[in-house]
Amino acid sequence: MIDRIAFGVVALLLLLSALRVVTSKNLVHSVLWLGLTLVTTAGAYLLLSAPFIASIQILLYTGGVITLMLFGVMLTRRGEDIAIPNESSEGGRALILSLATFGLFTGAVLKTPLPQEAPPFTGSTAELGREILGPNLMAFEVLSVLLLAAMVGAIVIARRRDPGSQRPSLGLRIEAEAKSQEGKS
Amino acid sequence: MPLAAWVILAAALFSIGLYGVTSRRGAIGILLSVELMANAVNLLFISFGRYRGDHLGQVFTLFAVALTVAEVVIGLALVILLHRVRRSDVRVDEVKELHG
Amino acid sequence: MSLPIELALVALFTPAAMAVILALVPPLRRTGRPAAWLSVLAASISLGASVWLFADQLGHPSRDLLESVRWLPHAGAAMANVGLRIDGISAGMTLVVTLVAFCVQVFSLDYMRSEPAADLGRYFTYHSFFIFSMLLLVLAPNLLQLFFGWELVGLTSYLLIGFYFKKPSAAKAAVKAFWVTKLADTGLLLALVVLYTHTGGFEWTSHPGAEVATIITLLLFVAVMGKSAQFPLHVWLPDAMEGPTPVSALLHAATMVAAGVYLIVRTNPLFAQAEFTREVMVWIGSFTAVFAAVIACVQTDIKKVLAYSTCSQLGYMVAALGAGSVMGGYFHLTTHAFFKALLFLAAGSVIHAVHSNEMSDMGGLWKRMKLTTIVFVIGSVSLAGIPGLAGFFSKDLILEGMLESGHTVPWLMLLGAAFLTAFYMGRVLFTAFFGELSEKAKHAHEGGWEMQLPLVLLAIPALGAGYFASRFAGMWHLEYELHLNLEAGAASGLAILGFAVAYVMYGRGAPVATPAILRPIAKLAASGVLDRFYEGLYRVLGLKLAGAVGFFDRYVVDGLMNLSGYLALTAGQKLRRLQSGNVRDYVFVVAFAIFALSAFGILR
Amino acid sequence: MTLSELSPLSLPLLVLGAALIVLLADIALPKNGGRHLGLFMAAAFAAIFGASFFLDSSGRVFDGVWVGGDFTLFFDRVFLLAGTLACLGSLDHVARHMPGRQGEYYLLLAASVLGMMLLPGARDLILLVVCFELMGMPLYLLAGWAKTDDTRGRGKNAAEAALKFYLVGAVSSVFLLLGLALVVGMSGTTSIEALGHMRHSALFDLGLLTLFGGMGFKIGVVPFHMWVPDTYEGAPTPFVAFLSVAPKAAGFAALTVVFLAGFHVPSGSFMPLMLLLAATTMIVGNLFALRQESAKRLLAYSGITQVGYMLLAFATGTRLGTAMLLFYLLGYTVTNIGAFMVIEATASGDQGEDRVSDFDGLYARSPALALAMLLFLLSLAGIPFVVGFWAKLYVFIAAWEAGHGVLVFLGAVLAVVALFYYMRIARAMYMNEPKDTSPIKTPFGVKLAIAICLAGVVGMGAYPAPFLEQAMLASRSLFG
Repeated sequence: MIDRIAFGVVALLLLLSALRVVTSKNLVHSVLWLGLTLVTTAGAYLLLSAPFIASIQILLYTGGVITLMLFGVMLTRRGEDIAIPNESSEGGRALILSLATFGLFTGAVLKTPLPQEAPPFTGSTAELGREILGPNLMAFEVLSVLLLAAMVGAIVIARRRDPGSQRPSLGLRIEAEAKSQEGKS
Repeated sequence: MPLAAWVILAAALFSIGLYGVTSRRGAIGILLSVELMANAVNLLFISFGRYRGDHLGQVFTLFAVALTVAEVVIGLALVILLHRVRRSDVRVDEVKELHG
Repeated sequence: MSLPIELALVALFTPAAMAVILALVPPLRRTGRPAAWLSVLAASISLGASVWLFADQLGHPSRDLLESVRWLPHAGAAMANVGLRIDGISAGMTLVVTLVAFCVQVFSLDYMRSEPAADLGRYFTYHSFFIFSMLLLVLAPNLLQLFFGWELVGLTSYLLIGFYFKKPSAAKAAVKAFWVTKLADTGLLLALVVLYTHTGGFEWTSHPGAEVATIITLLLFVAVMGKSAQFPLHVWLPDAMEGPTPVSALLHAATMVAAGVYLIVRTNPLFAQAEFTREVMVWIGSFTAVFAAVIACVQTDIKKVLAYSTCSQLGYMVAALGAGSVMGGYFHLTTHAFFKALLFLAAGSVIHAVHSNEMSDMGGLWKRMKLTTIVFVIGSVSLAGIPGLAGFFSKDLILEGMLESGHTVPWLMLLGAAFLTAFYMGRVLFTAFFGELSEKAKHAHEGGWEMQLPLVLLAIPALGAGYFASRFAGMWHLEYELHLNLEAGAASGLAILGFAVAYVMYGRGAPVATPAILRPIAKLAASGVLDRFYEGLYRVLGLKLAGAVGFFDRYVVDGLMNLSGYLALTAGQKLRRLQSGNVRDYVFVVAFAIFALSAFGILR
Repeated sequence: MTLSELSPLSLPLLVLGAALIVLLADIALPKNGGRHLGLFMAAAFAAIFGASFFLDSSGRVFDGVWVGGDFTLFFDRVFLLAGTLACLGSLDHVARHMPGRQGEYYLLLAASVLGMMLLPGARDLILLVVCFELMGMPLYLLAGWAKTDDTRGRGKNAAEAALKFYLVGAVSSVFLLLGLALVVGMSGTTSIEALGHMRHSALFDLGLLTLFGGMGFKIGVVPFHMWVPDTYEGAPTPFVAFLSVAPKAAGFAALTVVFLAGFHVPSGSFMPLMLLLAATTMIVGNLFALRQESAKRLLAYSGITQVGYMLLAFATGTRLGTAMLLFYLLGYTVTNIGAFMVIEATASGDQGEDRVSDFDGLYARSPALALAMLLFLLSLAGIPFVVGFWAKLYVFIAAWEAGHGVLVFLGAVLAVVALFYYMRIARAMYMNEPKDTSPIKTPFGVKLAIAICLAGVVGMGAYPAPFLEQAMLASRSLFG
């Protein structure tokens, strides 16, 4: 009974916060709502006897992603206003699609025989660690290369200017600006 | 607690994310929604793993989290890049110089 | 390697080498006339080798040589070979191709004299390349290599039709010819696929079973319809007349368009297994023969008349092959190559003299151009099937085969076409060569010796090739003897009648003496009875019918082809709006597609 | 574990080594040393390509998580070839347009190639998805690599191209993960070889199709193709040359491993869907290509059409069909990279705006480039004597044998339609007057890349046998 209540609370929180993420008018709010969703998911992981993943979720994922997102929001805003707009449009077709996807998913779930009760949990975090560095060692190594590449690339891309290039002189920039204006009109 | 409940919960989360992805105008808004979807997938991994009683779901989730974070980093870098060259908020439906 | 193989290699690769040299050494090509002469030299070497090869083959009529190398090993076994197959069929065709090509090249030396040097070099480069491509097709030992030659020939045709590519109509015609034949070539490609999957090879001697053979031959026939201009894929041929006239003589009359017919002859073992396909061929061939002949009757451009005439004669060949008369189809292919090339070159000579394609600008050329008139008359009479000339023998054979195989209606259609053939050729003769001297023709004169020599060279086989029919037949392992029976008489009679009608309608007031044979008709005509009768007949049948058929051809058949192209382009243009540039649409489509795929997969 | 046990991985490890050298050298070298890094990377790719003929790279490592063999080797060579050509073609472009970012450019390229090379050997879904992302993520970044303060606005378009690529890719990735979650969740194993014996259920099937959708993005199959033309148009041309072939090959490698070696789908019921997608892809690609004004977009749509043919080969699910798919990919690689390199040389950057009209009179300006482009176009169109013909013919034969006659017919007819837009470029090159008669200066690297591609297109067209045999071997090693 208690797990049902817990599930209900987690599910409610998850869905509500997720809905706010996609409907909130203020981008900063959206990010914060996403933070709540991720934290609640960690709670769900605890219910599913995955404490290690839950801690990873909070420490790395929630912390990392939310911080990054906030940085992104701040770096790309135009005005000084704190209320950064997060608009939606063409919600109609999006709603239909997501409802249809949900329906399809639910239909498939109902058609598939799934276990009613979870077996007693026996695993431990140590086992999990062995699993990661055992058969999945190679994937782990490849992942490290990926992270390295992503980091290097992201830094280069987000860097302010190409450091090797000369910034064009003011005159050239004005000319270019004028040209692009001409092109537009 | 039947597994189906968890799966349907994940499906609902995924669908909400999908709604966001297809309705948000801002690039960061879309990224947030993608995160929702990825989160739903992770929940799915963990639930399946729990009901089978092995670590597979958790292992997969760890990898998925790492991949998602890398993806977010790249995505934000690109958003910043586009913001710089366009000098505006990145509303994706206004970014359509390339078309046809 | 035996002598015939060596000869064939010489015939094949001399022009190829010349084309490569001219293509890769632009300074040489841009010299113009020296390049042209080099090309003619290559063609003459090729011709010499072919003559030798043919003579050698005549000495061993039943010889069937195959020399090939493995090319594409496939799972241990040879998937395909490249090589040469030399037998009576290919040796004969090699001679026809090289002879006509040689004549056309020599003719072009004078005809194209006024072209800029660089263009002249380009022109002869294409010509050398064409000989190679065509011989590659003719000498192919299997369908795959034949396909290569087929494609190359199509490419050369495109280049040569579009030779005056700065002229919009020529560029358009080249593109059209390219599309129509290319679309039809799909049939050949698919035939290759089917043949390979069912027999594990590209041999035309294989026996894949009646049903598969029907599929393969139908696909092959689609390709033939394109290349050999059978209804409704004939629309490109009249337009192809935009190319220089010698090109029309070589490609669009004598050799390339005959490649389709040659393909059927070559793959006859397959066609022999496919009764349905042959039935289709009989009907399409006969219909094309009549249809094109009707249109030819109302054309005013001399080259267009000849172009439709070519369609019509190709129809004869296809119908003959459908009726099982391989000898008839192939023999007509040979004789037609000679007299149609002759007609085109003679027409070229006239066009060169009066600077116009329109027959109304000609007239009375007999007084200015004796040689051209004589050879044109020879060609026309041979084409019409007047007894004694080459065309008579082959056409007679076709009509006989048609009747023997029990196709009475197609036989009647072909008879009708024979009448029309004589009529439209007579029409050309009487308007362009006899009659009043027109303004433009006043200063006409014969071309140089380069133009006259090929005319004479081609006139000889156009006159006499028929007498060698039995020898040729021996080379193709066939029997041939000439029957002079009622059917043959009917065709000849109709041919003479056709000329007579043409004379009555167009030959009046001709200052030349009326040929003796037509004198009674002329007298009758003078009475005015026939006059009115023919006038009425002509108004109703000639103008109205031919006009209607021409309308159908131009606007319905041709129009449908243009329309499909237009629709595709418009659709492409309209569809581009779907690619809005808005990445949210893209994401939506992706998500929707995955949803739809999943839904389809699960609910199925 | 000893080092010798890793010998099947020697080729990817060598690439990793080269990438690390580039990373370190980029830090150590003065800023203008970037060009040498490109040369080094090209040479390294070429050397590893050569080494692939001497090193024995067959065997299983990490308890069968990764399997080397003829199949892997075939793809590794394709990727190494593409990598070499991309580096060569990029040398000048990168040095000119983004001088301060050269080392990282080649590093990311190498990382992507590394991911691709590991992909065909992966027999574990976790490893597969990590490799898949290692291949994909550097590509997003490279697409936006243009100089951002370019006064002519090219940087703008590159950023847009990259963002679109990224957003569609990120969504696809999530779907890919969703598919994996369902498949792994229902089956309880990540071993691809073990998946074939799983009982199908609605959720499992849902996962399978979602997985296909997620991967379909990479190969640009309709309707997952919409990012393709926009990204190709905006991104740096030498990179697009790479992007247009290598990820497609890798995507097909992954699809083949998962769906043919893993799920044994041919016996399943997904083939009608694949065939439907193949037909749609061929038709849509063709129709959109007809009226394009940008040469890069035109080739983008033409590439989509080509994917349709590849998908047709894939959908046969047979050993022969897979072999033909591999051969098609190889031929497509040399052809398409070559074509894009010609665009880079003639109509890109300083030379023009990638318009089809920039090809006007190319024959007069540079006969060699015009001839090369003509041969590439003929190969794309499937005309005899160049490799594209064999590729199409063999795919048709395989598809006909598998009983997909209707699609073979469709494909053959559409190949003729495709000629229309290929001929547009050819006619512009040979028949139109050049607007600008100055001869074209082609950088050495681009020239070399074009020459290699040309040798491949003509060589494989004249004598395809050894390449076909390699493809057969590769296919056999996968199907056993």
